[in-house]
Amino acid sequence: MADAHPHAMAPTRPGKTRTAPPQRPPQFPMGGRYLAYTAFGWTGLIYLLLGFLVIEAVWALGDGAAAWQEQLLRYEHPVYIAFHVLALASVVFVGVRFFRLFPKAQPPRIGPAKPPPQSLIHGTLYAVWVGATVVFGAILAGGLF
Amino acid sequence: MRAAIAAVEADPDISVALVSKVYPMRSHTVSAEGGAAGVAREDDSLEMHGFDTVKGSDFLGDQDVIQYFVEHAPKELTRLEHWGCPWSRNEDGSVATRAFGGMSTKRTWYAADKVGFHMLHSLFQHSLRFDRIVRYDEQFVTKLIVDGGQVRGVTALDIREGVVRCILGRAVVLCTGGAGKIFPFTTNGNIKTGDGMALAYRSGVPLKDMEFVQYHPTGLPGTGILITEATRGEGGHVKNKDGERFLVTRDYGVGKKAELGPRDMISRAIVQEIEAGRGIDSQYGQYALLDLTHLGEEKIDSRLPMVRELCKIYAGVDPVYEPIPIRPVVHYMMGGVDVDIDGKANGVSGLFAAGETACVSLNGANRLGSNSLTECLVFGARSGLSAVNFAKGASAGDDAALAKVGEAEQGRIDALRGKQGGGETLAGIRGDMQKAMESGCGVYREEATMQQTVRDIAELEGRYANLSLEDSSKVFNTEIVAALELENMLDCARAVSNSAASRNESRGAHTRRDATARDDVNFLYHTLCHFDPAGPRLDKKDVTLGRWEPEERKY
Amino acid sequence: MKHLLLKIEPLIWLLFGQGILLGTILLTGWILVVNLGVPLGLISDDGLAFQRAHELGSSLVGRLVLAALCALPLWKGAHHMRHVSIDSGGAGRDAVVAPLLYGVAALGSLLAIAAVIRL
Amino acid sequence: MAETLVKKFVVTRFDPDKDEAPRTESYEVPCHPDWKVLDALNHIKDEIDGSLAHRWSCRMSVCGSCGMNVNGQPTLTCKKAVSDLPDTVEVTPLANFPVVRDLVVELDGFMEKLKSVKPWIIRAKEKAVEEGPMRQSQAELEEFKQFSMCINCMLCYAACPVVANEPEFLGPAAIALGHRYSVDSRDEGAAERNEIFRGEGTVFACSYANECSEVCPKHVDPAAAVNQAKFNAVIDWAAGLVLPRGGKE
Ligand SMILES: Cc1cc2nc3c(=O)[nH]c(=O)nc-3n(C[C@H](O)[C@H](O)[C@H](O)COP(=O)(O)OP(=O)(O)OC[C@H]3O[C@@H](n4cnc5c(N)ncnc54)[C@H](O)[C@@H]3O)c2cc1C
Ligand code: SF4
Ligand code: F3S
Ligand code: FES
Repeated sequence: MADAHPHAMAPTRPGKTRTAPPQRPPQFPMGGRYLAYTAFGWTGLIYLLLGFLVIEAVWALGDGAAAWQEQLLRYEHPVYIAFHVLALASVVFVGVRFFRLFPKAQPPRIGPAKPPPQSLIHGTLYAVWVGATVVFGAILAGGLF
Repeated sequence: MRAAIAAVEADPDISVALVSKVYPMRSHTVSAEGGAAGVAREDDSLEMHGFDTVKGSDFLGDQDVIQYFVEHAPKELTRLEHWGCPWSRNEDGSVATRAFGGMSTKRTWYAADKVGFHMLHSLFQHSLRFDRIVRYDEQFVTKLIVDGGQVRGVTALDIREGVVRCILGRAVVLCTGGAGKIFPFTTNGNIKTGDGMALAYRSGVPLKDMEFVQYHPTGLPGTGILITEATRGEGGHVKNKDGERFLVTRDYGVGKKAELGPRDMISRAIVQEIEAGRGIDSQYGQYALLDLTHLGEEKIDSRLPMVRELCKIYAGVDPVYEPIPIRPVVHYMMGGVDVDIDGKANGVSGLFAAGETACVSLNGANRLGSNSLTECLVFGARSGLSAVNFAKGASAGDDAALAKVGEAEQGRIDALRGKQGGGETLAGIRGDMQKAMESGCGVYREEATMQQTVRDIAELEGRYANLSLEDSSKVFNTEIVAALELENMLDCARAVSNSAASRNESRGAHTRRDATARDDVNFLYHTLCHFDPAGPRLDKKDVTLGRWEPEERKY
Repeated sequence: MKHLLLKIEPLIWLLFGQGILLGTILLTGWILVVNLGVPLGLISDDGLAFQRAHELGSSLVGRLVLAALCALPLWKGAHHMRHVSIDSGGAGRDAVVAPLLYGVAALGSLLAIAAVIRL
Repeated sequence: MAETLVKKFVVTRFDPDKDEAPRTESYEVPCHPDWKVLDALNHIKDEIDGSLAHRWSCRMSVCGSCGMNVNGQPTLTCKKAVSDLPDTVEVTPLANFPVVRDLVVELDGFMEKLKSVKPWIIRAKEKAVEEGPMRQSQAELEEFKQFSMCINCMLCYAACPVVANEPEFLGPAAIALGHRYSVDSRDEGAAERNEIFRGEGTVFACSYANECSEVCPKHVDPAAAVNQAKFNAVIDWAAGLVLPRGGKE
């Protein structure tokens, strides 16, 4: 079992008796509920890559028709496909987890304004997510505009 | 804690040591559920609160104290409101009040059903803002340092390090809580071992009215966890095994108040019902029922959420659907360190006490529910101020000489640590003491069993000398703390049993089968119990009467 | 450095939050169509024909959406990777890791802006 | 008398006087079916091994002393029934805290952190008692009520991965209690606390693991508090950029 940071929760002036070092939560990082948390953190890496991939695509779009076509072709490579399946899974996972946790992080009041009830925020978030995906997807796929 | 804040606010130059054997937010006030009394409503008055308290005390409360108390109660509660206590509210934003046993109208301030918890945490968090309140957490006070009739400080065992320190000061305020742990079946937590009472007692301050031990009618069988009186304040019904509301259908002296009668009377009623064969059997003895099912889920969840949670966890019962099993349980010590209205202890100068450990004679023979939290505030503040005033005029002691006391205490405790004795165990002595107390000083008392208890406790003190301990470590030795607590509890138990045996009448919580009437001619006095190496010595003190003359207590 | 980091922490957190919120919402559609649907031949590639794509992308709204799509996930990623680093016992190296990660995200954001301006 | 369940309790022991490092000891305990884990520990202390050290008091889950890790989960031992546990029960001190002895952990670090968030009502001008209680609607009360339920049991600290790795982190309960006052309609100290919350190791260190709320026995939902505090600190910061508060900074 790994130790936590040796100074975790230590007072600035330690007591006179010797203490045993703090242990970190026994199931951390891969056991029990922590697994989801750890995975959530690692999606960061995927988002980083995704960000740069989109930049690459936009860059290609700026370079002209040939570059753009080439870019689209490259996406057919199995490695890209595999990565993007993983990426889709992460994005959905992030969405589900985050939208579940997000509403309660709303302060009970921002100045005079009060937020709507949590269930409403929940519903709206998921609806917006699905709706935006459909609309945005449709635009990209050529169904709209 | 209230005393410490009052003191630092009163004088910008002083500093206060706040010594506690646990972190302050663990103090047992945290468990109080129901509420704190103070006049708040238009239709209420100070007189009514005063009279209710006097009557509740069975005319053994000192009326000047009660007068002061009811006047200051609303002020102290308001002050706590300003310090952030989350009192429950009425529609219009004013503080809400609820009905409580023995109170003639709704005057109990509440914060759902976690009143003590919120009060304690508000006070504690407020106290953090004062740097001049220096906390000594997890330090167990073992002795008052008394020199020439004046208290000079305390010696405290640092539980963490195992060393004894002298904490010197010009005045000492004891706020160490009650002693419910001398009984087997109690609402009190593990830390309520009457330490303050024993400390003062051994320093020569008498303990007053120790025979009055309050039984709360509604504790969960088995654990003794309290189901607050607020359940009845909100409209709960007490029933027997036939589902009969016996407080209404039979005459137990509570009259029209029914479930809102005072605690001593309802406890007696329940015991009588059980004895008449109308209780329900269980492995923890017989019990009665507290029915909340007619209140509905919504009301229970908004007003009594903790009750619901406790019942589910500790009794496996959901009060929304089923009645709660209950039986009377030791709850509160009316008696304690004999102090006057300033909180000044009788006999040792510089010593003050407040809260449950003190006996200012507010509660007399029976405390009304929700008066004691307010008492902690009102008399906590007053004794804090008294202590400051005293300290200003007091001389400092001779430090070197006082340090000797600390060394002696260190020696005593080192000798106790891991002591190889005559094979008596802590749990054994404690268990026997609790059994003896229950048989002799229960809800109903009798001459013969009380005398037996007096003898049993004296014998247990002998057995204590043969105690064997197993833990020889210096660091966080909880066994040694338990041993010291046991010693204190034995002192308290002796005071309780001896005082009880001397009072040959029935008054308030002290009810005898062999002397059922109240006897104002012979027993309208406070019992004082003095420490004497040869055994407790009893004495009397007059009750301060005033506006209200004793009359029969009938509701 | 530490001081500066503390000062801009709220800003970083805002970007990170939007990275999760907007980033996730936008990325779902993007990946579904551009990275999976079309390459796998499930969706016709007419929609992504250069002419149309460029026209849409270079509109004002298009540029904004694309910039957000590029930059926000970077902040989400950088911030989370910083947490991963700390959670694996890296509080000590945070003084290096944090500026590095945020630096990457900042650089990426500049690139993203450049990319949409070039359209 | 109902039948008893015999369970094996594997308990961490550590005595700095004697032990180099924590070790474990096993006890066979005949448990009554109604018992909580705490009852079993008290049985061990009373009947088997008097040298076991653990904290407890109220045994009704309100004083917050008896938090320990039971089978890896931060738990109030007076609340967890033995009958809900497997035949072997592992009791260790709370994770993320230095261990003083056996099952007793160091709390002074938390006490300092708590104090640093100013958990008390701050007002520009204190109200006099004579003016009577302040008004507060039930709705305003609800805004902070939940966060005021914290019993300082430290279970959330034992669960939080950030506490484990970032010694500066104020942690869930302390932030929740500071935030509790900031959203109390009677308080005027939110700006001051926002300033504190933007300091090192405070709200932004939280990575919203939400573990704190999962283990909290009092449903305080500290994760909500911490993240609301983040929001408020950010809004306050943004407002400060737009209309700099003259003189104050
Ligand atoms: C379950 C329950 C419910 C209650 N409900 C109500 C109610 O609804 N309304 C009401 O008015 N009253 C109620 N009461 C009564 C009321 O809570 C108590 O009377 C009151 O809390 C006592 O407070 P205190 O400050 O005197 O003692 P405590 O809160 O017990 O504090 C004692 C302090 O002294 C310290 N201490 C003790 N001994 C030592 C030592 N040797 N060395 C160092 N420190 C020591 C302890 O560590 C602790 O900090 C209830 C009581 C219980 C048990
Ligand atoms: S927030 Fe919950 S888990 Fe944390 S200390 Fe408070 S009550 Fe315990
Ligand atoms: S578990 Fe820790 S990371 Fe944040 S949400 Fe809770 S404080
Ligand atoms: S003993 Fe008080 S919370 Fe468990």
